[in-house]
Amino acid sequence: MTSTQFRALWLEFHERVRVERDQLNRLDAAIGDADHGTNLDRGLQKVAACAADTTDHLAATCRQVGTVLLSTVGGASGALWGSALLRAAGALPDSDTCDTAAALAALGQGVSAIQARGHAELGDKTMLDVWLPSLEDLDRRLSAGAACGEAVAATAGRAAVLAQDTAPLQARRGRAAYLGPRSVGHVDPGSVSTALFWQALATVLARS
Amino acid sequence: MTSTQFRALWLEFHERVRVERDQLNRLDAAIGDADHGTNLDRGLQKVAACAADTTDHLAATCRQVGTVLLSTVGGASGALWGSALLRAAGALPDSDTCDTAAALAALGQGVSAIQARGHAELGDKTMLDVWLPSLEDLDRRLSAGAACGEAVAATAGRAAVLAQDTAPLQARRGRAAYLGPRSVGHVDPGSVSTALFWQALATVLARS
Amino acid sequence: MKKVVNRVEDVVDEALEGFVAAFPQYLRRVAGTKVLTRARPKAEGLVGLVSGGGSGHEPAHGGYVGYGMLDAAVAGEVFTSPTPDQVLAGIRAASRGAGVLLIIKNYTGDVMNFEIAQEMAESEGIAVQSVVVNDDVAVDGSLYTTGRRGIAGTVFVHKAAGAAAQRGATLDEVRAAAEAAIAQVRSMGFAIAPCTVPAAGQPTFTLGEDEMELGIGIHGEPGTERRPVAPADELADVILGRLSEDLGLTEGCRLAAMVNGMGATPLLELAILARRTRQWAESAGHQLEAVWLGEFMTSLEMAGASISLVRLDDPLADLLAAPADTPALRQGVKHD
Amino acid sequence: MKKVVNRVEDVVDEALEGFVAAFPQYLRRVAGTKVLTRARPKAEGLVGLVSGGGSGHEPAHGGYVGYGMLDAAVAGEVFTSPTPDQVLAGIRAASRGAGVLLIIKNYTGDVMNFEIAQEMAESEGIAVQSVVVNDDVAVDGSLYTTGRRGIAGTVFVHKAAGAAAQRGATLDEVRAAAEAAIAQVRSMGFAIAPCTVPAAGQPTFTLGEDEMELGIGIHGEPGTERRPVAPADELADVILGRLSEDLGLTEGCRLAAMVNGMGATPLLELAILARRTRQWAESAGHQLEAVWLGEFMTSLEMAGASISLVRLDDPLADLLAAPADTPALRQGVKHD
Ligand SMILES: Nc1ncnc2c1ncn2[C@@H]1O[C@H](COP(=O)(O)OP(=O)(O)O)[C@@H](O)[C@H]1O
Ligand SMILES: Nc1ncnc2c1ncn2[C@@H]1O[C@H](COP(=O)(O)OP(=O)(O)O)[C@@H](O)[C@H]1O
Ligand SMILES: [Mg+2]
Ligand SMILES: [Mg+2]
Ligand SMILES: [Mg+2]
Ligand SMILES: [Mg+2]
Repeated sequence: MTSTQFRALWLEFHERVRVERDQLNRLDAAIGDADHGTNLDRGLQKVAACAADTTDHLAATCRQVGTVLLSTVGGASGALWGSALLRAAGALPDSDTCDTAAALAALGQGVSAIQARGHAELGDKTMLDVWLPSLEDLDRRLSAGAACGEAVAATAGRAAVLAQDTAPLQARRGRAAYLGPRSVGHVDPGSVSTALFWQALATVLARS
Repeated sequence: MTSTQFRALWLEFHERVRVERDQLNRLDAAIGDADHGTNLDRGLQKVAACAADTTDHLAATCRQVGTVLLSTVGGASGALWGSALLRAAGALPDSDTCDTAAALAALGQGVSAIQARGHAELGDKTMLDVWLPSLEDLDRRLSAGAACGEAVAATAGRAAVLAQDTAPLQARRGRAAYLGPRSVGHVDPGSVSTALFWQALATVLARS
Repeated sequence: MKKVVNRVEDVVDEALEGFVAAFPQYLRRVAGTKVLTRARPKAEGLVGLVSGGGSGHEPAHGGYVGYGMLDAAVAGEVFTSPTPDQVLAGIRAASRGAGVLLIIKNYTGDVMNFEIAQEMAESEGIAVQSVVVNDDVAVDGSLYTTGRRGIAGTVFVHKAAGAAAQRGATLDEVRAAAEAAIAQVRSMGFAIAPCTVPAAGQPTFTLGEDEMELGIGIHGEPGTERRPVAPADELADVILGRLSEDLGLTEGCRLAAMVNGMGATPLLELAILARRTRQWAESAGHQLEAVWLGEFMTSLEMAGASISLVRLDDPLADLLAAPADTPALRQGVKHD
Repeated sequence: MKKVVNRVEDVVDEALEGFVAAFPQYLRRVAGTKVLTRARPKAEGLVGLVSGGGSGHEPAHGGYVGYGMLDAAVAGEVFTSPTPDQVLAGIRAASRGAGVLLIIKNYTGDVMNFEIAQEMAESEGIAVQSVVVNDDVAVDGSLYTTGRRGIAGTVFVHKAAGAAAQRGATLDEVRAAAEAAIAQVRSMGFAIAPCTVPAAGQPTFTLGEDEMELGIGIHGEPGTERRPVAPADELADVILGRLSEDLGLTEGCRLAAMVNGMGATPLLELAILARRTRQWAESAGHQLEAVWLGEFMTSLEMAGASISLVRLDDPLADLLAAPADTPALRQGVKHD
């Protein structure tokens, strides 16, 4: 991945969140507080604006994205995405490009940061229910020899399914947990936005 | 009029107000504060309850009705009806019965009290727009030799028309005055309840 | 209609009990009445202050009973002026031998019922004077023989007269302080959603999704004008312009303002009006010495607000800044 | 959606400006942030207190900044926890050299963002401790790993910790005072109508004409249970029963209560809940030493209320009764 692709990834992610903003809010209204779309959109708008005038290397750009998300998104998702990006930056090189292994390592580090900060586990009906299995899915495909772009595209498709699969779960972390059994039957908004991230990544990789 | 009839009059008036309560509130909602029906109903309910256990003469009963209305109706109509009844009591004898002239005089005194307390004039879109012309109407009929019961029945019919005739007026007294031109096109609630009083009087006189 | 009530007929009675239950250090109820009076009455020889009106305006009026403000508040049914016997009970409770001032909002019902009570109290030998508050500029007083309504600016009058009375002013002086405040206070309100009187069960009016009422009173009634909804700053500007014009403000006036919520409008939104009020004062070269921001005189759960301005001189500024200790208005906290 | 706002994106910013415009004697804004801090900072060497959370809960949290309560309040977007950089600015503003206590309501977002800020502040050499308020009994903490939410009872914690800090307690002592309050406070709320987040434009849920939500939080979210609307006394009884059971109250406890409006419920109706709360306390043989009645922590224009109980001992009763002088909570007025 190049730093240009990395920046494009955030523009693309923002675009998808912008389009799905009201839908993400609606999902959050059902089991949360109706702000997930607004939160991410606000933060990503700022990230997109910053990305436009930066030419930094990968690690610095990633750190900047993390800092911006941390200071503009707010809520649970802001702390989690921010922590993830700041941690991921540590796994990226101070250069304009990195190989698939480094990119994968950064992704893995980011997800560990989400786990460390939020203490959620698989099945708690949070974004981790997309992150953890989709990372595994990608790993499997790459190990099986798939090309990077194709593997990510396939994982992105899987992520969308995983997001929908959160519906039958009862939330045990985040705001939705307070609804107890009433959280069952609704899709987790943070999982849906995570799937949007995967799609954005797939789109950007497909372009080059 | 006998004191028994006088007491029956208030039971009958209460019954009519009770039935029209919500309608009176609705009329008051349009140009006032939606309480005229509730106010009168509350007061008349108390009057009816008191009337049940009293055997006083006319003047005392009328004074009691006035006191009860004054202390239970509230709002503009409470002060006006209360003042009217207290003044009317002064024109009634300390006996069980009075002739038509005395009854008419008491009615006239009551209406003067409404004018003195409220400073309204004909055409201001208040209950006086029923009281003043209907008193004149009754006077005319009696002078022309009509029997008391028939005259009151006819006046009661006229009062209902007079109440509806307040619709085109612009209010200059009471709460509706604050709406200025927007008060035009709505019937005055206090005029409608006054017409109900006339109908109650006609009903009671028709019974004997 | 959904309300947090038991039986609709008991709302006022139970709420009065509730105020005493919550504020026993401030309030007592005069037995058998709808009158709230001070738990610790002021000293003998001080002028008593009575106000009141229909219920549904909470914290008005019981919330202002206490040190430096009212001595008794008389509650009517919801939006219905109290009856003369109740006002009389309030006068009796407030009387400490130096006379009683009635602060009446200008509504036909209130004026007449308080007037009758005043006559009754005078016949009992209590010296009573009264003032009528008519701060609502939405109603052009010259057009209607009833004059203007009294709305939220009334609380400034309670405060000014209350401070004067607490300091030992005579009945004439307290009345003069109240009249001086009335002469300088103007208000105007708007609604974006109506309220429902419990006993009526229906909203007092209906508004389209893009409509609002400008020039409302405090009894759930429609305003003087229906218009499309507007941004907060525009609303504030319209109202402040009207108040300023009516007060005849020239540059460099000393002012206090009140941004008063009608019931359902979040403080978050009221604060936006307060912001604009200060911006307006600054750009007009006025000295805004105090802003009262909150719910002071409501219309049940109506959504909307009113803004009041009062032009200050030294005595009035001083009375408004004096300590007060009541359920709803407290100032002058002693720091260690 | 009808709101008294200008641009939806500017609501929080303009409201913060408005609070400072209305309460310049109490509040300053830390430039470039969403932090409100004391206009007259407490003396050097006293422990600083920081709280905050999403906006839309006004008067929380800026309304509690002042003498005897908070030193800084950090505002997020509506119902969205503030970001760590903002919390850090609040910590810096509140720091007077004796350390800073964070009072956090237990929501994943709040806890994480405050936690990150705490790490940042500590790396700057500021001693920071934090407490997490989890007073909401509607959520059975044992079932969910997140524990219970923090709701209106948090204001009791602000008050107790604020009084301790104002009196010169050390950071450990202030934290202990806050924890002692947290251990004794329980709350539960209900809604009869939802609210609308300005940026979302849609009500957070819809209710039938006869439905209500029991066990709501303060972010417009649905409750733990939907049920038919009930009379006020029945609602109070259900909630008080839950609070009492959860606190394990036996006869003759010393208590303070809060009846907190969610935004659109008239004080007239809240008073009816206060009445029942005192009746309940009396019939259960408890000593209800204080009732806080009003809007302390709201959910925009949601209609409904919460009731909180706090079990008192001498130290806690004393801290809750200590003077406070803030925009929204004042007690200890000096009488002449
Ligand atoms: N502890 C947690 N670990 C991982 N993800 C979480 C956790 N708590 C919440 N989330 C995610 O955050 C999403 C909600 O984000 P958002 O609505 O922006 O914040 P908030 O819940 O503070 O309003 C949830 O849908 C869920 O996917
Ligand atoms: N000054 C007045 N003189 C005569 N009648 C009046 C006056 N003011 C009001 N009214 C009558 O009182 C009626 C309103 O009564 P009500 O609704 O019970 O009291 P309020 O206006 O105080 O709510 C009006 O419809 C009108 O007929
Ligand atoms: Mg959310
Ligand atoms: Mg009326
Ligand atoms: Mg009325
Ligand atoms: Mg949120």
